[in-house]
Amino acid sequence: MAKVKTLEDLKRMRESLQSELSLRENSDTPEKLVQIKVSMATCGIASGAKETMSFIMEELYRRKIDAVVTQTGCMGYCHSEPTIEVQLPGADPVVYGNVKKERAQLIIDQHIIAGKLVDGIIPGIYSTPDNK
Amino acid sequence: MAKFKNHILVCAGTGCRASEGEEIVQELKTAVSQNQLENEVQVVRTGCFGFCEKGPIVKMIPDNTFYTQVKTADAKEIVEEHIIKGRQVQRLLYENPEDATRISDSKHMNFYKKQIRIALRNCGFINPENINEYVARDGYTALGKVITEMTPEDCIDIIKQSGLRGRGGGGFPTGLKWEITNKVESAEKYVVCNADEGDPGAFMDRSILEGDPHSVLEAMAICGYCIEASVGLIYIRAEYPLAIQRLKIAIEQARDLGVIGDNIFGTEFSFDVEIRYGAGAFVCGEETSLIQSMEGLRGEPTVKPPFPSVKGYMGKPTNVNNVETFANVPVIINKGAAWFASIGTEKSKGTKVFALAGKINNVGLIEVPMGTTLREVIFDIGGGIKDGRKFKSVQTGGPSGGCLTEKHLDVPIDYDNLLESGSMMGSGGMIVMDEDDCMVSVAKFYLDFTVEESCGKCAPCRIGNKRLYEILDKITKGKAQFEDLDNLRNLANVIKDTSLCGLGQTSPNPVLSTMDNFPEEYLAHVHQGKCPAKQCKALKEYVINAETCVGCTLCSRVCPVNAITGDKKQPHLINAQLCIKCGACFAKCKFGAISIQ
Amino acid sequence: MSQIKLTIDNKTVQVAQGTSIVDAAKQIGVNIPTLCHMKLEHVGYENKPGGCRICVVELEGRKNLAPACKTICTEGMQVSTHTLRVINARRTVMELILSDHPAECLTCVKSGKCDLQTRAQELGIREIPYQGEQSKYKEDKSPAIIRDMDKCIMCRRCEMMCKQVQTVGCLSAINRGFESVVAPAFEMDLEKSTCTYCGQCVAVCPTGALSEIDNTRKVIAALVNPNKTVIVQTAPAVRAALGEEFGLEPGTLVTGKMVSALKKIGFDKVFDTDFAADLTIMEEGTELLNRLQKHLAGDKNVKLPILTSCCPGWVNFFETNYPDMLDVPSTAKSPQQMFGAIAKTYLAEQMKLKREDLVVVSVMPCLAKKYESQRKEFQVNGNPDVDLSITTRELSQMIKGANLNFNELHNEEFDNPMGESTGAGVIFANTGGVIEAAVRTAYELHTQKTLEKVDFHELRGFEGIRSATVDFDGFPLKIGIAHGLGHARQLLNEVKAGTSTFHAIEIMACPGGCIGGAGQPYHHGDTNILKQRAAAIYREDAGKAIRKSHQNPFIIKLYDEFLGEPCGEKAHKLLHTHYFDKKPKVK
Amino acid sequence: MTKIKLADSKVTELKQVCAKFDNQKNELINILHGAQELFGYLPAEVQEIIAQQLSVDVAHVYGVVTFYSFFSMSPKGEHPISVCMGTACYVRGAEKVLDEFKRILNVKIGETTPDGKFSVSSLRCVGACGLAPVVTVGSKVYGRVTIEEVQQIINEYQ
Repeated sequence: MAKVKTLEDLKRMRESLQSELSLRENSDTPEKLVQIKVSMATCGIASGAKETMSFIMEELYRRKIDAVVTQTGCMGYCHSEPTIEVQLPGADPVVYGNVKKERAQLIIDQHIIAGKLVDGIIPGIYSTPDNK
Repeated sequence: MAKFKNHILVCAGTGCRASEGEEIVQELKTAVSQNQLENEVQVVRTGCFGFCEKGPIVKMIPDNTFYTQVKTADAKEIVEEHIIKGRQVQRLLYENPEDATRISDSKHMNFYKKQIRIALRNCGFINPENINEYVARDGYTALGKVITEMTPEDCIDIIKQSGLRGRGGGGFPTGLKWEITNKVESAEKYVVCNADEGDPGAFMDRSILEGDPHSVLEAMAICGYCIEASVGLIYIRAEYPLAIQRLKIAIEQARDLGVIGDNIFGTEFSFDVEIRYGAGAFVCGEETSLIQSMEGLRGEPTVKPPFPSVKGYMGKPTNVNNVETFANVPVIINKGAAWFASIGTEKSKGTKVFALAGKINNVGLIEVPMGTTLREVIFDIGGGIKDGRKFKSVQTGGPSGGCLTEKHLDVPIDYDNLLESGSMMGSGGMIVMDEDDCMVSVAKFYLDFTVEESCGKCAPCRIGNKRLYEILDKITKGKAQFEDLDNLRNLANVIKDTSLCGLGQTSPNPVLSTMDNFPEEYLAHVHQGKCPAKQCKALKEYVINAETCVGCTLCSRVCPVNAITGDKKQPHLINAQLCIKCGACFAKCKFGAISIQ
Repeated sequence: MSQIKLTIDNKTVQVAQGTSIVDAAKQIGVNIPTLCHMKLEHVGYENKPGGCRICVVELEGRKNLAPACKTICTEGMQVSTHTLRVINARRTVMELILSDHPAECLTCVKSGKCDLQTRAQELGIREIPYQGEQSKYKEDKSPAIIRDMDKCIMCRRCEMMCKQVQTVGCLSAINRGFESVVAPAFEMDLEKSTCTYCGQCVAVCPTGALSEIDNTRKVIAALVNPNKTVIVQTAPAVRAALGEEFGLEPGTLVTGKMVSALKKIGFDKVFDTDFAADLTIMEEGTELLNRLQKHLAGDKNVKLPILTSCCPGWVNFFETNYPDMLDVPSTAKSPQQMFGAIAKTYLAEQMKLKREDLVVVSVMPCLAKKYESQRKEFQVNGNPDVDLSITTRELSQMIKGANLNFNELHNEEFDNPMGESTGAGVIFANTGGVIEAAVRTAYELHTQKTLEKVDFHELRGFEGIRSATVDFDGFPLKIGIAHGLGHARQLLNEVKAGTSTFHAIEIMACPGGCIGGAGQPYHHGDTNILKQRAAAIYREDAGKAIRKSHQNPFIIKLYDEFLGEPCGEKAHKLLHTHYFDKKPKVK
Repeated sequence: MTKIKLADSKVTELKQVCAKFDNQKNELINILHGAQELFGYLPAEVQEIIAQQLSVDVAHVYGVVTFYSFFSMSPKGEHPISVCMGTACYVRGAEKVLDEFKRILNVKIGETTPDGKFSVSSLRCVGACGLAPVVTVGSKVYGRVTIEEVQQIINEYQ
């Protein structure tokens, strides 16, 4: 990684990273750019988030669905770990709780492939400094 | 691929389910199929919206219409009016309590402002192991701005004006702390991040480090610039392996990117970060103990003054802040002091992260503006008490805090209010208890913790807490005298008044607050030998109700001490002298004939 | 230094910046009770962990009470030392401490001298409302020290002495909370640890948790045994401190009364260790001169500086910590052991006694002497040269036990031949005294001239490390002095590194030398007492007719009749020793 | 205390751990962590070597080891069982779960079964309060453990 030498470097880097992200988000080829985040903090991992994440990755690979699966930190829903966030292009992200293998399978079949929501969505009910 | 135009989200949280949430789902589905909309409209159950008092909740996607207090009878109307005719059902819309206007789009509801994620802003959004994602969300721009455009004094001023106070417990103004350390002359100074989150039942610092480690690194570097320190140390619990691993990755990546290290952003300012491990001592959350521990010593606190700001790590001026405090800093720089100060109460600005746990439906990590009431946190965000039990108490501040009760539910949460109510903010653990929890036992639980975690340096904490525990133990065993209650209170007050460090100065809080808020429970134990919550084993008495007992003999067969007698098909009897109160009979009885007196 | 004004109990007081509330209160006659706090002014150490919380006071504007020992006065501070809140807190804390302390005052070694007992009495504790579990530990008896940690109140004074003053570091606080206590590593017995038996932990312990092994019963048993002849030697430091046990002013010399008391107790002969101190000077001084002369002649095999070896705590210290330097200290035995060696040979012969029938008792200001007397190399066929060593405190116990009105006793004289001594022997009790005595003799032996100025003020004093150069008729003899093992360590490290410029170094394990020994009456932190004892010793020296060891007529006679030459063959056999590597072996 | 013999190779490794921290005495806690990782626990002999390498008193090292609950002087079982006794777990019945482990394995807290298979300890909050009560066996986490499940968990490792 090249070092940033000035604040301007950092800002340019941020802009390009942001546009990359938004390109990803605004694409209209959903098969390729489904985004899935798996909450991988201690409580998530303790509840099986790792197994869930590898299952999702394998399953998507098997079905040849190009998706970006990443780990992220705690979403705060300890009552429903493992938690994942699914975002189809152009749609709002949807958070699902208690996602073990079976539910992961269901989410892939119904939400990602069929575009239907699955029971057990966790409503996002907070604001952040950016969307306030 | 089938794509649904509309989704109807129905809350299936415990609270809404209790008020016919499931029936509404069925009715909506029926209405959808009656109108042959199965391929266009999908009814979906969701988790708790955290708005249980206005439940059941139904939310329409994509237009975000938010219907409250929906009844089964409304299902048809929602489908026919909203979906088919495209008209909102006005009478079901949420009414703004301030001006009685109906709010159609949930995004405009105040309710959505109940939780504002500032410290947790990136947790659950970014991949914590990828610095690029942090940078894409304005990461390290605050640091850049501070060190290229501001003097240390300017930056300290912003922090002071923001009103940020230490999130580790005491609530000392952060900007003032920085200023004091800044003003002490020394060639060597240190920035320390206190990540020794020892409160049992608190995990917000861990979550921040696991989910957004860079925000802490960035803030530490900003602090380093402000106090003129070039070394930052993170003192972290060894029990947090994942947080440690993510921190290590973050430090490496930040070094590679050059946002920590030598001559950051081409300036004279250099700053690097090292990790130090705790080793399982709650007292090391106290800053002077923490410093002793970092020096390779027993984590015994030292008398303040001198404060670490003057004489800290290796005898040098040291600024100690906790993880959550640091996590707020970059946002304050980026969005300004005024913005931050606009959130919260007069003396407590911004938000506070709480780890909500115990007998509550939505156990989780939440972040609310200062001034939110306990009721909103417990009943709205937390979704109320588990299994429909009755709320009894909420414990805040961990072993240093107190047990608050019904009458405190509408107190706006901030440092001063909690202190006044006999508890404290602490680091943010919030444990909810129901009617089955015995408050004497809860106090005893915390004292057991304190006795184990006392460092032993000062007499009141070393011996006093042990004696407090012993008196509480006597009470829970029905062996206490009335004077024990007087002794308990005097002892608790003296320990608070004379202990050396924050641990001992706050350790009697669970005792004092339960004595103040649940005096009748103490008296019941001492005077009547009864535990109202039926938790204290020694005070339990198992009794068979002769009328409901069918004489199945199951209980007498599971009793390990043969304390139950009775002929087949005849009511049985428990011999109280022999009974060891194991509860096996109670668990086995299929007829509910055994009760605890 | 700038001054600060504050009020204590509504009285205005002005103090120097940096003064603690305890010290400020003293200025206006307010004695705030303390317990863990101990200020060793002349040693330069202060123990104030702020742990016992007995000294708490109320400060205007502060939420909780503040420890007066540890809180520094600030301008305008308003202190209240005896409000109801403060008194209740102090009493409650004391009740707590007592609730974890065995109520064995009647039989406790410390009764009457116990800081905890005194404070509890002052606070008027009559009952302990808080009963509960008490700490229980196994009793640990070493050859010199008993640890009865049930009585420990975690004041940490012993730890401070062991770790910081003495740098022995065999004690540390262990465990935490109610379980915490001060102990050697792995809670091993002291005997197995690196303890030097200097006993400074005992000297500062406020309770009966640390005490000396009591040999008085064994001494009495020997005295009543008709088959035994029991003689006693008294170390120089004892006479300057024993009076304190009988209410006399510190620094009162009680030599004559002490001799009288010992005779009345029933010792067959009462001798003086000072005699053996003179003997030590003959041997050690000669060894110094020999080494010096060879060194000056260019002999590379000769080690300099020479280190004194009369302090057994110090000997234990270098055997444990500097096993590679065992050839540096003088091989001369300590006065106690020289006395024993001569008594069990020369004197036994003269008294026509078998070695086994002669019991040698020593009265020492020291705990390490108890261990030294039991060392295998100081025994002949299992019979020790010195049979029993008791402390100044134990002697006072025996005097009280013998119903003697000590203060009314008439002065009596030591017996001869081993009761005659010079002023040089007396000053062994003080830091710098051994080397001063050695210089008095070595100067005359080396220069063959009479030393006119006998008092070497440059060698006296209380600083932890001192140095002086003495003109040996043109040769500048460089002398170093250290008392307290921490200071000794500093000089030793220089010797080890080869940077030491001294020719001779005197080392005493205890601060102040033997007058500050761990067997002396308790000073309770008042180090002025040590200074008064030291002054008394110099007074005794000044009053002596003979002040140089080599002029002691009985010493001269002893060499003539029995020993031959100093450092000669017989002298070497009886009066010299060797040292052992005692460093714990670690992989 | 029974003396144990440390393998020379392990001693060398231990000294390397000390050297990694420049034998600095203020790094003692980091070094003890490294040593415990190496040996699984901190027997007296290990502490003596560390004291020697760092030029500190062994009593000091022992004082530090006994202060911190993370450090242990006795070897843990092959399958160390820890029951979280954080507040959230406590109010959801962790004490009863702990008692059940103690009862079935017949050991006290901090003890190891005679066959060396299991050791039982309590710990303060693993931060998985949503899963309370929580039990860990080695690195595996069990959530919402009931008394009935205790025997099953033990059986998994028999």
